[in-house]
Amino acid sequence: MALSKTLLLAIVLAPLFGAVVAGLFRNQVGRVGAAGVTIAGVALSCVLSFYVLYQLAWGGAATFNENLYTWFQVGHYSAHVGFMVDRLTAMMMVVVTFVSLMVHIYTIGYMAEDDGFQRFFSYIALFTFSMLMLVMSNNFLQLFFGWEAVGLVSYLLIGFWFKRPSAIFANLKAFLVNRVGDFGFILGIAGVLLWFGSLDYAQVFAATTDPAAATRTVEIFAGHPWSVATIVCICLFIGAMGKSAQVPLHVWLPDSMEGPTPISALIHAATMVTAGIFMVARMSPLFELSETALTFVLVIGATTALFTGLIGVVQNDIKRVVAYSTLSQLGYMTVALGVSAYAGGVYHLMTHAFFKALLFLGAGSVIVAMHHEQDMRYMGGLRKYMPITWITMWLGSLALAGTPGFAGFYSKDAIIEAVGESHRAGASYAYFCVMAGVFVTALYSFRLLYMTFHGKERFVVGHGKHAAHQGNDDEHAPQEEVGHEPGHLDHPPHESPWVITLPLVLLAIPSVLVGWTTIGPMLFGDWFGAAIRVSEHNDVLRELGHEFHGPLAMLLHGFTQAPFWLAFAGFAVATWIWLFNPGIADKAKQALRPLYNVLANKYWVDELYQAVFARGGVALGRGLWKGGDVGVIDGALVNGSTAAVARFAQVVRWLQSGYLYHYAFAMILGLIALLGGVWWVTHATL
Amino acid sequence: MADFQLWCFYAFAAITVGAALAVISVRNPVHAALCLVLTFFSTACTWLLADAEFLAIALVLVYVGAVMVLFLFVVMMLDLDLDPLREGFVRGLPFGLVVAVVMLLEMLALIGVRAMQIAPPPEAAAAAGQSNIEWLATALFTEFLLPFEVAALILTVGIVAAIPLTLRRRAGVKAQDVGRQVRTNPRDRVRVVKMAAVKPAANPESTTP
Amino acid sequence: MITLAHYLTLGAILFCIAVAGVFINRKNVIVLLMAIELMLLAVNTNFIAFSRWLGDPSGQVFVFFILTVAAAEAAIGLAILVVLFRNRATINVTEIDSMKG
Amino acid sequence: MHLLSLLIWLPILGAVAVLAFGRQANTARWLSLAVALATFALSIPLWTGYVPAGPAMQFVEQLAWIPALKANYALGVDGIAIALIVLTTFTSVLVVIGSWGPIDNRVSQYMASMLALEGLLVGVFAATDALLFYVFFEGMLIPMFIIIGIWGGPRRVYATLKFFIYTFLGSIFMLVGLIYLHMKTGEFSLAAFAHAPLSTREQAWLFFAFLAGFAIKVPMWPVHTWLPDAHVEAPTGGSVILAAIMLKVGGYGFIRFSLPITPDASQEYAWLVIALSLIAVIYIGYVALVQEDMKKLIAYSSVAHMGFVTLGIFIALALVRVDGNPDGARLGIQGAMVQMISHGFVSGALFSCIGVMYDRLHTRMIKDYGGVANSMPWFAAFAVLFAMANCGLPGTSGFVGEFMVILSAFQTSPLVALLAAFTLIISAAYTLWLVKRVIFGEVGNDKVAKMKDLDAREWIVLGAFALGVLAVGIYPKPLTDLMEPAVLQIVQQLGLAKA
Repeated sequence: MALSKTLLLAIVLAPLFGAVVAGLFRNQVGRVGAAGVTIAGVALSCVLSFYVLYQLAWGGAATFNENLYTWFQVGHYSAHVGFMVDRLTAMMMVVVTFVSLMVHIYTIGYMAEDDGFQRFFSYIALFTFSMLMLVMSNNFLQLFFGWEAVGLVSYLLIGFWFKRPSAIFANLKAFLVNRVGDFGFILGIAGVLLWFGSLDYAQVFAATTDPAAATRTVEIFAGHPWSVATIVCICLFIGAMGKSAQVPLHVWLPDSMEGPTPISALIHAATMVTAGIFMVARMSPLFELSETALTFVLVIGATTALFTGLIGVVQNDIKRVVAYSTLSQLGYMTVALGVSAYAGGVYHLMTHAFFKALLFLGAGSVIVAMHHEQDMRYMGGLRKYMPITWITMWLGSLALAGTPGFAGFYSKDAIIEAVGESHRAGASYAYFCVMAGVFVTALYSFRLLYMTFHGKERFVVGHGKHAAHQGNDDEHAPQEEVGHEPGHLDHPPHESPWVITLPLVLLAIPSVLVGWTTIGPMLFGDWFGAAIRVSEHNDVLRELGHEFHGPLAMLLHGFTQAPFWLAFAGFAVATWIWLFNPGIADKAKQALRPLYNVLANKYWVDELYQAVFARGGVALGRGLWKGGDVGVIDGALVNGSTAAVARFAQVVRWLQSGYLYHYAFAMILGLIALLGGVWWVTHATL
Repeated sequence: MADFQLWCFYAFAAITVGAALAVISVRNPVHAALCLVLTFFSTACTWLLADAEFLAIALVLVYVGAVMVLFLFVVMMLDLDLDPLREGFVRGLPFGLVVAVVMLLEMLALIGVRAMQIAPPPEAAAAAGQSNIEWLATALFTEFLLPFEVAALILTVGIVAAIPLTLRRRAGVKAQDVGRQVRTNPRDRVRVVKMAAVKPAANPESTTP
Repeated sequence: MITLAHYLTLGAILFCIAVAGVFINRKNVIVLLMAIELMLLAVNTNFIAFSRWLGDPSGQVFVFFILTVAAAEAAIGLAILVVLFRNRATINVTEIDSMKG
Repeated sequence: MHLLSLLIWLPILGAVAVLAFGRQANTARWLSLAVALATFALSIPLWTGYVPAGPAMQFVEQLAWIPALKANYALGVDGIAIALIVLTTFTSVLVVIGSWGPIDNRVSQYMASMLALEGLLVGVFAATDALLFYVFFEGMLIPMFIIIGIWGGPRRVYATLKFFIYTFLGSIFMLVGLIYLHMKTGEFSLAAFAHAPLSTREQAWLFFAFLAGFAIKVPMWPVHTWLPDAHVEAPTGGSVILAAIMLKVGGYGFIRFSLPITPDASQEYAWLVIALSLIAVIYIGYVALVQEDMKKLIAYSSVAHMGFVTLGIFIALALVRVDGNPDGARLGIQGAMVQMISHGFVSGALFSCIGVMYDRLHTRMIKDYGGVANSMPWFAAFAVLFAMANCGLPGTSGFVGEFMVILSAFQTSPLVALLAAFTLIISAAYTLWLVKRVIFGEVGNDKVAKMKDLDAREWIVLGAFALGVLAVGIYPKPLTDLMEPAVLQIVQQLGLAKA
């Protein structure tokens, strides 16, 4: 059965409708109305997305590709708005709408006491709309629209609590760093137009089969022909680096944790940040044309995977640990893209979306229980207060660490194997990074679990000093109360309400099971069909597919492989240090002080950017303004010419004595001169 | 006959020049104005010799009759202190003479006095069988009609402009203004005020001494 | 026989006398105005002479206009003079320099 | 039907009527609103009645004006002019509404100046006779001079003089060029100018004469310094008209004069204009970043955005003549035009926003604000929307023009496109930094806390701008289709060498 345009429009527009109602009529619909209308919209989208997936996978529906309307048409250049839905898109739609629905439900509980309740629902529904526009696009223009729109919503949501200076700093930073990526992205799009004369996926991908396409060159600086394929792909990937927070454009993601936790789960873990991965997978026909660009992707991804993970080990803020783990996992996905294992990247994207959303929402649950205390040093022993959160977090962490059988195991192992198979330049570096990354992942994951749920309670309950403060808590409930000392709780922590735990449970299920059930068709089968195109000699996944004998065999095989033992080592070290010998951590910190400083300061990248780009930009601007505009142009040229005229006038004004007879003299002298001149001329010529 | 005209011309020209010199050199402005009258008059005579009868008469009538009388009137009306006005007369004299002489020489050189010893052609008006006035009027009222009208306009504007320039209203002049007297209205003079009737309050404290 | 040169010379002499008058009477506005009238007279004489010698009425028409404008100028000039004297109690040109730049 | 004449003279006569009958402030306001609305309503048939397949110039009117010079009162519009005329009449209505409360002295004179300005601006866009164009071009300086000079801020005298002399200086050169062309052709019709054979040397002189006139108007770097001063001193309505429409006259002039009359010289010196445009985008972007006065910041951002207009227009020459890619050139010119229309909406809206804040606190300094979103949530929503449009976010009009120009530039020179694309970063930096400091954050001071949210009139103004911004951003095709025949004709003309 074919997919209809109406159906797809309904999927996209239902969340938008919810967003508009909740946003513009927030006072009319109230809290319940806003939550209801957006959840209904997203739920409808979700159900329909599952239906679309079902139709494409089992119902035999063909790929949908149709334009809705023409955006502009100038000569043979045109841009449209339209949908292309194949299995890759359908998978993304399901992930996006499902996680979004979970987050919507979770938000009812998490934001219950916040003033901006309706605004928040409006934003996340708007985000769902934007993300769907991004993944369902059939052309580069709409891709860019969705790309920037999710950036906008991310900006608004990071700065949701706009009174916090740190939040509005973080959202500005996030938007600007993303803009650096978009800068490359828009050039990449312009390059695609130069290369193929079209912005339409179908036409562009059809044209890539032309052998001339790969060898075309362009001269950016006269006399130096560069490969168009490489330039375009690197430009596009710069866009992905911004959105998917790859080194060196990763700096915004940890700061984005200033936003409320639900959006950290939805936007900064599960969906938006994976848009870059999705985009590169979508553009696989282009990337396959440039070995150089893929190497670039590989090296960037590998660097991100290892080095951001390392930072996670020394973080104390529970959300930041998860954020760095997200960075690291995004690096894994990018590595997969870099070795042409696009399906592997996308597959990890999907499993990661489930377990990372779970981890974030779990972290959020902990934060709610701790009255918005995020520092793990003041937690510990929470397992007996909040068992559901504890168990689901464990499941999520096991999946993250790649424990055989869990979803993360299948996707991550496949990536590592694929890197091992690849012969691309930089593959050995990448292989080292991803292997080391496995150890690091396990280390910070279990560190988080132990510090939060196990060990001694490091908080104090029943602090009387602020008891009176409870009454007007509503005004700024989610923020840290002024004067609240860390680690002091007014009430003992307790398990969160069902609207919070239900999404945790619902997300835990796919975190455990989704790998087992889907690895066969998605990774080694022909699930993605024509959506992902890999050249014959690059196809590492097909190589792996020869050795793949079902998920169970892979599971058993996994126990004999290095990644498992590395992960186990990480688990063991974490257990030893943070569960049994909490003092060792501090001793290690003392012993490895320089290393610790490097990690705790995040390699000083933030400071560098702050100094060079932020302060440097302001200084440059001030110099150009005061020196160029005010000094040279206005001072010397504009006002300078006025001053020159004035000075000249000062000199000649004495001629205007005001005495009539002076003027008369002047006239007569002029007359004499004139007569003399005429006389001289007539007699000289005669 | 021709020589008689020439001698007449010399005589009128001499009087003209002499009177003109007197205009610029006499102490008293009244005398200067009278000398100017003489200059105009004798110049009019030379114009007659050039067969410009109408303009000669017009010069006498308009200038001598109207403009110069105006000059005299103004000069006499203003109570002038003449001494400061004569200052610098002697100082300016040499320079003025030099300038005037240089200019005269230049002009004469340009005129080419010797080269222009041309006898007058037969008079155009007589040749056309017209009087000088007809001859002039034909040109004035056909070819130069628009400038003529403009000239009339200029004169009108001149008259109108001269009046407000010199008009002034003195403060404190005691004179009847009949128009104002007629326009008066009793309502402007007497104001009838309506007031609420107020009973004197029976104030025991004020009544007690 | 009167020639063109006679008239032109007379005009030139009159004009130069007027110029000299402007120079030596630089303080007395009334005499200055008279000198200007003299200049106009010199110019008129030239016009009439040329009109006669060229047989063209335009010269005389011009004289007519000059007389008109000169009359107007005299009227306005004297009016200004009267106002000036009334306001400053002097017609001394050296004391009138409000147009100084 | 003399629709164009009506559009020009109705506001001007309306201005006279407002002066005559507007002794009461409210009478003046309602009368001006009626005139502005009527003019806007009359401009709609221009768009609907335009026949894309028809002749280049439509709604033509012609009357002998100065027969001795063969100068005619000749009017006519193509798609480009229609778009700008509708923008003018639309913005004028909003300016009248927006000035309702803030202007409270000499209301009738203010409104009359605005209406007169509207009529003259329509005249500039509708004139097909160079002398008539010039008269309107200069004439519109007068009402603007009055508006800034009377209702302006403390340094208004300096600002008006600078504004006037700067623009006047440029247009004098243009006048000389026009007179030269008149001597060549014997008439003043633009069509005749376009077909006049001109040597390369003549074209070069004329090109620079036009450049002087229009570059100052746009304004391009380095002759832009009048704009920030004029904006800072102008009242809100004046700033809106200045940014939204008057700057467009410069871009329009390049398209109407420089390209058709001096194509060879334009090609020869396109590098110069492109370089200046790129400097405008980057240099001015940095300058905007450090401004302390909100109006100055937006004024500098206007200069940067107008850089895209000149870039789009002049990149077309290389595309047509060197690369033989006329479609790319059309994309560039379309991009420039859409950018002009969009900038009309966005800058008008941003200046209106600043006006809304200024009416409450009587300061434009960034440091006097902070956390406005707390007391004015609806205003904050609008402000963020317009700020995003200013950064060129897709879905808003600001994106369309920049996108098209970057696409077009990349077709001939990726390096130019690369430098132009810097705007993505810089414009976001200065705009959002402004938003951060003014809109977001803790309430800056007690005065901010007491600010009242938008009233009905401000709602109408900002809402109308928002509709324009979103409509062009989401569905620009009607706009580009309207202008397409005119752009096509210009590009075809560019293909033919004149010398």
